[in-house]
Amino acid sequence: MQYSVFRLLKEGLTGNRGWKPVWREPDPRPEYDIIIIGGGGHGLSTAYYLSKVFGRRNVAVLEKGWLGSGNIGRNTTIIRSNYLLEGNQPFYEFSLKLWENLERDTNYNSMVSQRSILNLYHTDGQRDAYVRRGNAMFLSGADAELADAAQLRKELPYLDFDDARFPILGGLYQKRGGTARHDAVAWGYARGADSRGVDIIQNCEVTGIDIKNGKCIGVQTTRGAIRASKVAMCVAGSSGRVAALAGMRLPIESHVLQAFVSEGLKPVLPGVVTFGMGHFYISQSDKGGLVFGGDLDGYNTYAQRGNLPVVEDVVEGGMAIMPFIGRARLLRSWGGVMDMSMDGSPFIDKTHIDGLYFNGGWCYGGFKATPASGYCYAHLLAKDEPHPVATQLRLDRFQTGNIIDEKGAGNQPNLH
Amino acid sequence: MTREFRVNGGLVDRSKTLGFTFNGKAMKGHPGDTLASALIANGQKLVGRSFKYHRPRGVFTAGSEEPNALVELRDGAFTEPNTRATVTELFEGLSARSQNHRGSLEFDILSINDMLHPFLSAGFYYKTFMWPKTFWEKVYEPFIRSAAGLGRLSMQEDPDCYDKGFIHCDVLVIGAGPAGLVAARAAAESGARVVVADEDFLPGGRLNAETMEIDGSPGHAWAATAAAELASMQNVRFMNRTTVYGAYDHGIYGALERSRDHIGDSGGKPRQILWRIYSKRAVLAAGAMERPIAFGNNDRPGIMLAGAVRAYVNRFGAAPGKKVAVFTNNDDGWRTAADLAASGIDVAAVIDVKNSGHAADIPGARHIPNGKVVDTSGRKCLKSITLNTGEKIRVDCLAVSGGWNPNLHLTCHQRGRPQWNDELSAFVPGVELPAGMAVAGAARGKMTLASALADGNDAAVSQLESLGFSISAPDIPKAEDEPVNCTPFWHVGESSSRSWIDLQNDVTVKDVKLANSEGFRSVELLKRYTTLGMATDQGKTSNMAGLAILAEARGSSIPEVGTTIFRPPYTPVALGAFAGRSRGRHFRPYRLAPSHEWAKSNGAGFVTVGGWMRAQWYVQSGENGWRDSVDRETLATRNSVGICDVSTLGKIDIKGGDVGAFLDKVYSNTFSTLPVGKVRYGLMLREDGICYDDGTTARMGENHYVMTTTTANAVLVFRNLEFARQCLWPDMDVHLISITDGWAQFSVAGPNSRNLLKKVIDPDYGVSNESFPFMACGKVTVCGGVPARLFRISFSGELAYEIAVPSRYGNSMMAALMEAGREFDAIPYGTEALGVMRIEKGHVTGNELNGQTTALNIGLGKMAGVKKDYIGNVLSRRPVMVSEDAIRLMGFRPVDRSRELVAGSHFIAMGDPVDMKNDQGWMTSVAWSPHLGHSIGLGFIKRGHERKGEIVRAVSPIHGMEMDVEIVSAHFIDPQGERLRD
Amino acid sequence: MIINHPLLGPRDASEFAYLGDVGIIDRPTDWQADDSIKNFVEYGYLRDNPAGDHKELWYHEQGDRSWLVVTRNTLTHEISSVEMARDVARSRGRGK
Amino acid sequence: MTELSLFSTPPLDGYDKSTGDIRLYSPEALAVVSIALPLGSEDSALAMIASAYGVDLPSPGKSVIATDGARLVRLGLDQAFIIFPHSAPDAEDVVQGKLEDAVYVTDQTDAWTALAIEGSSTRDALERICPIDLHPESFAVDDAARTVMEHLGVLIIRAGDNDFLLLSASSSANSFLHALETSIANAG
Repeated sequence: MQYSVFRLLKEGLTGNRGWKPVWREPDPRPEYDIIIIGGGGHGLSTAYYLSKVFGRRNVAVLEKGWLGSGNIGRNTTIIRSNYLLEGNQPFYEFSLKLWENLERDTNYNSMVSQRSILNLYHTDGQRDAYVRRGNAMFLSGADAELADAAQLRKELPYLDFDDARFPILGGLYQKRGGTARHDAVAWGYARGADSRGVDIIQNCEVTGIDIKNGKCIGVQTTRGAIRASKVAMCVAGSSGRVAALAGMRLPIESHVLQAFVSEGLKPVLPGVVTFGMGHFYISQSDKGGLVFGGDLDGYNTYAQRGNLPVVEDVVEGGMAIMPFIGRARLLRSWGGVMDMSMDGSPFIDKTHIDGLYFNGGWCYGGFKATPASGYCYAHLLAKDEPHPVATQLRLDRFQTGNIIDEKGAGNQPNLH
Repeated sequence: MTREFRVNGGLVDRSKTLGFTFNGKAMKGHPGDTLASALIANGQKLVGRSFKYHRPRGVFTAGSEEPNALVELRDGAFTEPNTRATVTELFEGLSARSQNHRGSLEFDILSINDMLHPFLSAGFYYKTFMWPKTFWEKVYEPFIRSAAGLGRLSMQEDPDCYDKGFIHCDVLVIGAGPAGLVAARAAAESGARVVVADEDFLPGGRLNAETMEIDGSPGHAWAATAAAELASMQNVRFMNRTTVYGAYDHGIYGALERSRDHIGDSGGKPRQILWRIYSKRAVLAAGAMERPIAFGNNDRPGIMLAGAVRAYVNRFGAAPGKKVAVFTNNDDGWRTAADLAASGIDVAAVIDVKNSGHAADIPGARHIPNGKVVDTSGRKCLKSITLNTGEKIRVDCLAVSGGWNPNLHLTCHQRGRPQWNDELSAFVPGVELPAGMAVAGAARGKMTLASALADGNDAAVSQLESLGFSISAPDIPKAEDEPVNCTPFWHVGESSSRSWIDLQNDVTVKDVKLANSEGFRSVELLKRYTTLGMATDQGKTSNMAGLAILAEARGSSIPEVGTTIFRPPYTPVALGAFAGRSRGRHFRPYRLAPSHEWAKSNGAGFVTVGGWMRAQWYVQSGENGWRDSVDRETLATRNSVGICDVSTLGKIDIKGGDVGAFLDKVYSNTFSTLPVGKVRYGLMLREDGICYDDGTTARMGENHYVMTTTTANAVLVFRNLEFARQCLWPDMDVHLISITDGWAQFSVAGPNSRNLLKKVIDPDYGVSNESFPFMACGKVTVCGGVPARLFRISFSGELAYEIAVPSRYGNSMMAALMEAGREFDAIPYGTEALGVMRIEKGHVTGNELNGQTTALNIGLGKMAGVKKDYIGNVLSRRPVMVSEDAIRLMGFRPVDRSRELVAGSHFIAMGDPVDMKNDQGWMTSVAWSPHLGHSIGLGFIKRGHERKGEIVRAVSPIHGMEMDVEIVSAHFIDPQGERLRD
Repeated sequence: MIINHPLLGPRDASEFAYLGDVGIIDRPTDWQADDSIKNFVEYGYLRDNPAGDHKELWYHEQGDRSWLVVTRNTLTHEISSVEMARDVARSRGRGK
Repeated sequence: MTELSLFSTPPLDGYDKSTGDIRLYSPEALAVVSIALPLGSEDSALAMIASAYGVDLPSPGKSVIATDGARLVRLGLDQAFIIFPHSAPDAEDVVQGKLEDAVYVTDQTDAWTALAIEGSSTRDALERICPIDLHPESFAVDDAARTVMEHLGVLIIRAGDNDFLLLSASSSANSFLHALETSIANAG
């Protein structure tokens, strides 16, 4: 069913009785060409591009809960391509280009809003690092803009310029960055994949990965065994647990990242703003809530919840740059389990087991990567070749020394 | 003031009146009123507009679950949007405004949305606004955003202050209703340290809203006495106006005390205090919340929860209406009718979905069994209700009761799942509770007063026994077991017009059914698609009906559907409270260098380096701009002598029998062979082979080394050294202690540095080149006996020393050095000149040691030993890291010497296109060298060591700039280092 | 969270810094082995990440500067034991 | 040569302020010296301390007053502070002289700034910033704890019924003073 304003008017006039289910609820078939484990954003976009771009439709997505119940349903909705390193930046710029045409492509309004993202800097050293980064963005065909304090005073007069512990010296803009309606991204991809024949199977947890003489032949699930010639892991925060089913250890730790939303407010923030001297980023949703986050709690966990010290630290960072939010109220806080990799960068790769593929290690870059991650994973699954923008996202890079460490934090996942 | 909406009785103090305004209209109330009760008492039915359709709305509840009565409280910078009138304690001069309307509250232009509702069904926006591409940001979204949102922020800095604190106790009792008070009393009498927290300003919970009796006296009187007794006890901390908003790990609870919100002017004291309560055990006695029934146009002002109507009459002596009907599925609704009648309010009818007889006798009221309200009329105030029989009844208030839900939110904060209870047709706390928590009273489904009292006592007793306290015989107060029969009933199917579930987000029964038919069948998907329960009330009054209707539509049971999970905070908490004092200049502490005062009074400007404030440069009269000052400081130092406070570098005192061997493990080069009285530059790697930190380490004695770290990494290096000593080599005799703050250390640099120091260092210590050569160190005394440490090290490339005195002498030492240097025209220099000189000399700092570069990259590959085991050795030899193409640290100068280099520009070989494939490296640091008379830079470039003399392009597209630069040695001055040694 | 320090009793976790899996103690001793890179890569990059009990290193930075080995459930955050890391290191064969 | 002399100007020198019943002041000339017990020779070190100070070094988290009035604070298994009134910048030598080579000695006097707080409502002020449970039965007289207050590391010692000694880093002494003054004002 094609969505459009005309369809909306027609349904409106006929009591909204004609709307069809957005996706089927099929039972699993005994066999597929490709099984994708994980019905989150990346799994669904992988299925979407497999079916749409690479013509692979005998595909199942297995989701242990409801579709989109992973981090796609609990993030701060930021999209951007302001990375530094060759291993990352072209990939994220490819992703941003996919974002820019997502609604037309999926015929679903996921509210991609290029309202800009601004990274504030507070020291000359940070400025130099941002110049280097901004130039790297240009080199990969992305946009970047340097703003000094005077310009920011004009554009964001309500930031704390005069009484700050860490005065704002300027910032790095990416005007094409912004936000998207996270749940709708999952729904749009699911709808698109489903309409092309992909079976999206909810409440179907993978309990085993069947491996016969070094080759992966299928999975065991709470809804029975399913065979497939290719099995693709795509489970973000659960990567450690699922990979263990195949006896794999991963260069990944699971950490909780808390996120926060305030009560609804009339518009106060045009775009995304991040603080350079504390870990804090914020934007405002279309419903009016201030959506913000900061650091990881910092300890390994699979519990989707965090603790108070980080809540306080994040809000302190917020008040430090925008003291006008003091009388806004925190409405809700939640936690997502992040697949923090050892160098802060992701993996899209084959595993040492024939027919078993891995996509994970997204840290908290996962949401913005959703389109490119799915596209490149689909490319790998369809052609057994990495997509040109994902050639460095390999599992063996720690052995070769080709680490992709944007922050320079080293092999310490909770610092990335 | 008008009396027409006041009735007798209640707990407000009628001897005093308080003036306040609503939308500018002057009104009066009494101490003990909430803003909501005062508005009701003033006959103000219409108080706000809904989120989506801008429907007129009135007060719906009498508590923190209120979805409708949200106002902008106070004025100017004090404006507080989305404030619940139902929990806002009235104070003299309070001013409130309704929100979310364009035009006046009475005539809201955006109520046009209500006419368009057929086209605005659940999730409509996902199906349109997609063409043309640019219209989303430019047209659709701006409109949606301006229409959305509720209240306004002032956009000014919050003028109030906030504080935080820590409270420790044995037992935390959450809620001071009947169950909580009994539990607290039992705990207090056992001698335990007890904290009682209640969100209301009047303890007692529902007792204040009821006419029930305890031990023969009115419930509210019993509560007042019990609360007063508790508050008077040494071991009890009784906290009114305090909401426990979150249950965190290991018995830590977050609580917000609204310590000054009930006062017009906070008087400079914290407006609110964020408490972290560390409890060994907790009793959750948060009571229950009433839930509505959905029927046609059930959102009109005047339609309220039955318990709330009762509360306004019994507690506040305010009459929500003159002619009231009750619509209920349970016996509790009848009590509302009874209490209203007793207060002389005309009760027109009790419409009971049950077919049972009277639960109470209500004089003058009709009993309509099997009754249902299908529709209502009255746009800005309820005028009449229509029954399933078609009969219309004229009333100005309808009290609705759909039963009660236990207040179990905090039991879910650690992802515990509630359990369905058929008998109550409600969710009750599940088996997995936060560690140390017990639930008591209505919060656990003990819905009658007598059972709640007993349950409160039992919960306390079991908690106290688990802590080993002895309990005196329980005396449980006597009360009745009032009837609470309840027939599950969620919405009136016969209603043709819209029936509202989520009043704030405007979600209707139809929306839920549509979402289900479109495949959003999981309760989480339903919530996200329809926004049910996502408003400021987090669905406290709406989630239950939403679930029930989804279950009905799915043809499954409510427990099969399950429930969405409650997350902190229980009720919204001001962000200012979470930040507390950490705002503005006090966001983080300041660390001041020992000579800070001297620098301040001698023209220094300061720059933040980590937590430190460091002198950046010293302005002298006649200088225009920082470059003048920095050039002067640099030249004066190179030509004679300059002095810089370098105390901020990390200093670690290391003692023990195995320190030499230990340092060999943590440094890439060797220190065990360093002679006593000598200093050596050291480079530390991370285990992943990346450069981590550098500095000089001095051997002051056989078993005594003093290590310096960079200012930025001091804390992390110390942490890693402790790890190495405790976890990697636990049998090494090594002891660490930071002495960073203990010593004021000054760099004295330049050809005249020795001459200057001779005048400061006491004569019995020789500082000649022979007696104190390059890289020597030792203890000396200065200015007549003050102990000091002298190091002959140089960051500037000049003959230079660093001299350290106990930091108490730091400020005076700076003055003494300047005094001694007067004859040499000594100058103080700041971090900028320091930076210029280190770039001229090719020394690396944070811009080069950025966590991404190896010893090979920074040109110290040879220094880093390969013949010993040290942290980072093995992994630094991984193939890619030692490849031919590896970047190398080099110097750069513009081919056109008049141009200024830009840090952060990337290097591209001549003729190559400017793209990532051809990216060869980047410029890390640049400076204007007054010594050389042109701009110089350091940077990393592939195979740089083989490319000296080559011209490459330094491009900075972000500046729209590029220039040709020559690759040169990183040592711009004195490459042989002769100046250091003579 | 609260960590029950073996010497100092219960202390708020915000006094501590977190490192990770206790395996970080087991640094390969043979740095000259032919497969030393492989061994150090496994040591440096592959850590236990269980959904359940996890032995992990915490540093009492705002306290006595001791490193602790905490056994904590990563699903419930329940802490079942706390040991001095120095003792654990010795028990795992580390010395000079 | 010119006669140059140095003046001692430690942070908060001479600070003394009473608010309500709380007195906050900077005690005069307190020396702080750290001692570390050599690995393997802990027993002889402890014996030496006992004989030199007439008291046993207490267990971690406790302090004790020696016969000469010095306060011995056990911070960890192998580390303790000795705090005693002494103005000359040679406190390290004083302690070394008493303990000789039985322990490793490092002067900490200038690394810390001490503040003393007294008065019946000190706990009301301290609970705003101190995560440690200071209830008289939980934190006994002479108990000591290193913790963090307002982002600053602090060593807190209970010196009497309602008296506490607070040591924080000397470079941030002004920020810590601000934290305490604010706590006293807010609690009052």
